Amino acid sequence: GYNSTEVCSEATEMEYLRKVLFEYMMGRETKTMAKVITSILKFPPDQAQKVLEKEDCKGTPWLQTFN
Amino acid sequence: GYNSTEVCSEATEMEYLRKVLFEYMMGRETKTMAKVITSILKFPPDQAQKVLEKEDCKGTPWLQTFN
Amino acid sequence: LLGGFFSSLFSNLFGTREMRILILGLDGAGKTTILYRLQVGEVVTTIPTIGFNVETITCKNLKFQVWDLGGQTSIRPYWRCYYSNTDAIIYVVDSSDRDRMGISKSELVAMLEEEELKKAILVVFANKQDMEQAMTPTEVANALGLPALKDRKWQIFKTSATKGIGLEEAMEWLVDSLKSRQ
Amino acid sequence: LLGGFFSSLFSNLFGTREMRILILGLDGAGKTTILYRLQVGEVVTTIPTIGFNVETITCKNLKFQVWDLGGQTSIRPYWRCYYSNTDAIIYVVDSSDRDRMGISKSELVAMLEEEELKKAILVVFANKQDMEQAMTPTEVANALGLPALKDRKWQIFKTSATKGIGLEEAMEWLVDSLKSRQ
Ligand SMILES: Nc1nc2c(ncn2[C@@H]2O[C@H](COP(=O)(O)OP(=O)(O)OP(=O)(O)O)[C@@H](O)[C@H]2O)c(=O)[nH]1
Ligand SMILES: Nc1nc2c(ncn2[C@@H]2O[C@H](COP(=O)(O)OP(=O)(O)OP(=O)(O)O)[C@@H](O)[C@H]2O)c(=O)[nH]1
Ligand SMILES: [Mg+2]
Ligand SMILES: [Mg+2]
Repeated sequence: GYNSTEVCSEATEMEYLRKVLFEYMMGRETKTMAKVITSILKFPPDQAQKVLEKEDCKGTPWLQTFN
Repeated sequence: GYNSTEVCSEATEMEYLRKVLFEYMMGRETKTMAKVITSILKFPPDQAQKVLEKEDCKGTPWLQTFN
Repeated sequence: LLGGFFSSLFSNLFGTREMRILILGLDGAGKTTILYRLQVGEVVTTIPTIGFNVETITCKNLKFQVWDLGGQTSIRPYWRCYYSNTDAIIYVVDSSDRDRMGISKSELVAMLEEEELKKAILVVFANKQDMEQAMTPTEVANALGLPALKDRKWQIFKTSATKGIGLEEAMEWLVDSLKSRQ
Repeated sequence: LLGGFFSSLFSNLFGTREMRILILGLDGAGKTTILYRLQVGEVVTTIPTIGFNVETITCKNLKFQVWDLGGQTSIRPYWRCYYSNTDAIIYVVDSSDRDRMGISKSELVAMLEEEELKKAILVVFANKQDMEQAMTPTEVANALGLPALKDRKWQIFKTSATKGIGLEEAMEWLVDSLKSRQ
């Protein structure tokens, strides 16, 4: 059966973080993943900005695809 | 004054994760940081291995230094 | 002519830019079911999405990168991290879930206020039309406040992801709207 | 000769490999104080390290990458993530903290059992010797079980990071040991 009740939203967030981080570390859609990661972990604004600027320099987004 | 009492070890781990992740995302000592991240977040062994293998392929460790 | 030459050279070298579509909506609305129904034409067994699924779907010669984001309360705040460069939003509603129609509306309204989605086309799927207690598309549209939307190209379709009703029609409208906008 | 030429070319191009040193020990032992005393020769004001500090230190013409890892209970389990390629461990003990000498010993023992640290040289800093109730280096060595260590090059020094006592002597021993092993 399908159960969408949220037993523990903290556990959900952890699982979410793990999933997104894995994709990031595998080099997939890193810009988007970086946004999610810095949001979930509440990076201070200056650090989040540095991380995202760094992503912008990685370049060649058209060579970075899923699957 | 210096207070080494651990008020909340979960908060400490979070802060630790944030620090290590920031260094990782800035591209510093990524292999070591990846080990810490996958440990803290308890990545499943197969995912942790994939991430670390990926790090091994990034190459040129002598060009990756701190500061 | 030369411009045409260069743009076709460019698209040959790198492929034309894939359109980016987000499938959003509350948990259990049917987003993941819809994604895979669109991609493989089958009803797959789903579990709640903690994270996202992303698939490439080709429809009428257009290539889409389609993101299905988990809709549970605790991870909904992160939808906004995915908004950049989005061409269209498929907003999925469980038409039989009358109790949460208000929550679904507030999430939609908050989303549409975002600068990054200003130009995104909106398609609402009034899903689970096979259920007896389902609200009609018109009722859903009113509950979501769609008629009051300004500066937004939108349309609502009645769908049943499990029975395979309405999805093609909705996608056709979406593709045509995207093409006519290019 | 040619080998010498190439190795010096190599070290010119890329620099010789920095030695990697970890400073470990319980929280509050004085690790961060020691790191910066070694690097800038001054006593800095510290806060508990949630994470790490890493600095490059040059000593007798050898270059070290020195890692000072936070020692609080909840982050101690992650020390092991840093062990790979480590040439030496500086293990810092608060000699006046008699209550936690047992915990300090178990952490040390667990650490020395790790395969990756098999060849690492061990220097123990019996720190805070300026405190009245401080245990002597011999007492600390016994409490940590150092005399029973097998297949390990180790030495203990009495230090006071704040007063600047003993650090130079300890580092000289360490550098000489590392050099003689190369
Ligand atoms: N009756 C009926 N059930 C449907 C329909 N579409 C989806 N479902 C069922 O609704 C449940 C939830 O579907 P999912 O696709 O997993 O929902 P979701 O929107 O992806 O949910 P989250 O991943 O939690 O955000 C599943 O049991 C589906 O089989 C439909 O049109 N009619
Ligand atoms: N009296 C005395 N105090 C010292 C000495 N060395 C360090 N301290 C003090 O001990 C306290 C803790 O020092 P730190 O260097 O922050 O300790 P640490 O080992 O880095 O602690 P964590 O980062 O929590 O692992 C500070 O107040 C230092 O000033 C010493 O030799 N004598
Ligand atoms: Mg889903
Ligand atoms: Mg410290």
